[in-house]
Amino acid sequence: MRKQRRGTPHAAAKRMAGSLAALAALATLTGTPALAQDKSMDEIAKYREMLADGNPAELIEMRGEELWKTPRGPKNVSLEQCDLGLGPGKVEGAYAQLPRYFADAGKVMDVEARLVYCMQTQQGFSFAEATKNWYSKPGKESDLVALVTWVGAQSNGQKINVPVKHPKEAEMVKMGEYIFHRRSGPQDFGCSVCHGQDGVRIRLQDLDNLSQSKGAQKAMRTWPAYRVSQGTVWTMQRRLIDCMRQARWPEQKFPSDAVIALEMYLQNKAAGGVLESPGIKR
Amino acid sequence: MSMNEINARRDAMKKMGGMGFLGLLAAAGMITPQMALAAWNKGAFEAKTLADTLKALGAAGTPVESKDVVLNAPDIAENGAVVPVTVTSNLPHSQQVAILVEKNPNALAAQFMIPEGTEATITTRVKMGQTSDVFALVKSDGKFYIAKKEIKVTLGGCGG
Amino acid sequence: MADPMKIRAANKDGVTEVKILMSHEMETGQRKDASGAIVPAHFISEVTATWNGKVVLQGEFGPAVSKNPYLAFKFKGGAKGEKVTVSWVDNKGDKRTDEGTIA
Amino acid sequence: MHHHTLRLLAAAVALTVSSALPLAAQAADKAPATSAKPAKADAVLAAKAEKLYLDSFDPDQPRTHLDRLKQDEAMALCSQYKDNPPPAVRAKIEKAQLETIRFPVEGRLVGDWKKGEELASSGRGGHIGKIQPDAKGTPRGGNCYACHQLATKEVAYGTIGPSLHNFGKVRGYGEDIARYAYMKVYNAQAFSACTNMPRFGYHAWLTPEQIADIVAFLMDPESPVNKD
Repeated sequence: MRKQRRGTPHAAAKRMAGSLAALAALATLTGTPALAQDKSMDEIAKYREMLADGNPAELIEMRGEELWKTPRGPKNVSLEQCDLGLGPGKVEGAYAQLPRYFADAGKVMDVEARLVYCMQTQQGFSFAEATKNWYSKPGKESDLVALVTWVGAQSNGQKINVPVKHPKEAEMVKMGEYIFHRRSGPQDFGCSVCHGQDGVRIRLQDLDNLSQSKGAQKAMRTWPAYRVSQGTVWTMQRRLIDCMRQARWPEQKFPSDAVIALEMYLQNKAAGGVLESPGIKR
Repeated sequence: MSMNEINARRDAMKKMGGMGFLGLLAAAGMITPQMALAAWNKGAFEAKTLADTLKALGAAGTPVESKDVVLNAPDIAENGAVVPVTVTSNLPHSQQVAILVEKNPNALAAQFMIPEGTEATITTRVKMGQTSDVFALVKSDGKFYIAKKEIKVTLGGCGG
Repeated sequence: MADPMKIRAANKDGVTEVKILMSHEMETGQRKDASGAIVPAHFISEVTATWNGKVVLQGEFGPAVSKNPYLAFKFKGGAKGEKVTVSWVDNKGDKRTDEGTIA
Repeated sequence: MHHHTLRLLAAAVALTVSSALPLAAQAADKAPATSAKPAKADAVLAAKAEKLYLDSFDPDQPRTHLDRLKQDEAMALCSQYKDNPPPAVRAKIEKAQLETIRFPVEGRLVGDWKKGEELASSGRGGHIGKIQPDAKGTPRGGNCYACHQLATKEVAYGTIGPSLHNFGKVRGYGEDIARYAYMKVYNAQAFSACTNMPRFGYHAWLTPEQIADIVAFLMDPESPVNKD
């Protein structure tokens, strides 16, 4: 059961509440629904446990490895010399330290932005070509997602450790925090509405408090992830862009600096969380 | 023979003429010709109702509910596109295992032939269009036995 | 050609457990695309696993098996280093064979 | 009904829900604001972040879509104070929000609970963009179950908001409670500045009549909310 905080009601409200006959029925509110809720959550836990045994993301990871090693693009070279932050060609542990500042590009990039950059600068793809299939659709798997899945898996077991050394990295963390708390749209949403408190869920899905280290670690450890509801892998960009769609906001560009700022904020909060990548979830 | 060779050889054989898939396996020396006689049970997979499906599987009438058939699945699936199911039969000589979802457009999701030496425990994942009873059907010594479980399919996430 | 499978096989106390992930869309034939047209059914219909030339499992799938099918089972026998071969064919005649090494 | 009385009623109604957060305390559960007023450096960063944010949206979409990023005063203040404004700001927001509330033309605050149940169950409508928009003409739902327990037959309910099971049964089926429920759904920030709950009537996400249907789902003695 989640812990609940009781606020301090106004004294006047207390007096008035005492006079409400409805108080007599208080007892009926506790008990059975809570038990039913626990049972539902146990079964959801069982569902997730049974899924964990075979993660189709591994199929996409295999494809990603091949794409990384295969010469492609107008220059017909592989991505094996792409620098993901730890030096050219060093992939192991790179995802755990992204997003980060890249001096050659002069900006903070996440894994996707960096892969797009390498596809442009090393393989000779145009920006439009490198980004046109940035997410997977039914019947059409994205090459970029496959690459991210493989790169992510090369940090499996590593601690999230995003650098905040460069001033632009520190600034992106703060801008991410600003965006996290920004509310707008026809439902008054902001990231914080669903992800700013402990121990709550939407429908049957637990919502992590992403403004705190523990919640951010729990959330960020398991991406990229195979989403059974989508039948494919989602990256963090895809996850966040869909959160924005669910918030009824307009659509982001890809790659999106606002999303990268959010990732920077969240990865920073999640520092020390051990990656279990790729994950599998609803 | 490497897998690429097998795939290449199969492609080549396909060009040469329409041998069935199992025929190709037989030609590749993987299975004996007798085993290659089995074919996809169109009638069972395309049957609409549970009763018609059972009939097409040769299990007409009411199969006996048995405690020796165990259907392990969660009570609630967070998403109907992927519902994990494990069927275990503790009956002797279990030859055939099938998974049926009553409220799907076609009830039969999958069936398996269990050769001697293979345990009658199969795990796979099925789609469910809505909350439904799910059945595990087992053929043991020529007779059919069944186990049933309701699995709730819930709306997840933001619900949009 | 179809994408490769991922096959894991491990022997414990004389029993080999096999876990297979297949890369396949498993279209039901009921989904509509963006233009409203029905996407035709496309699914793996038969799966066969062999070890030492012996069939250890034979399965038939309908379109209600989930996308990127997962299949796990156990058979008696199998030794470290031996191969388990898995083949599938789908309703359009596409097919794939891969093997896994028993650990 | 006066604002003062409503506040008291809101707090009292909240008090009777022992298994849930008192409404007014929801916002206080969030990360506390670091300071009452942001420093100058913060304001500079906020302006920069705002620009980065707005520039990140695909400009190739209808103006009406991009307008959804505009903030009214309540949104701007809630963002600035991370949903935990100081008392004076809180009071200012609540006063202004109370004034936005409009009632159904026919004056009926308790509509059809069956329609209300449908609205409470549906999270569809209003999704825009190219990736996964709603089909044209998809009716907007209230999606109450995303955050609240209502009828117990629906197991997939959220807990961001308090349980509303037995809403009418516990609080009584009186006019005052119905009026409070209507106003709360119409504009929750009239009672609790910066609450998580959307302002369904204020944004015209739901019509006054639809809100009355939701009130019926909460308040009709025959509704499964009060029967099961």
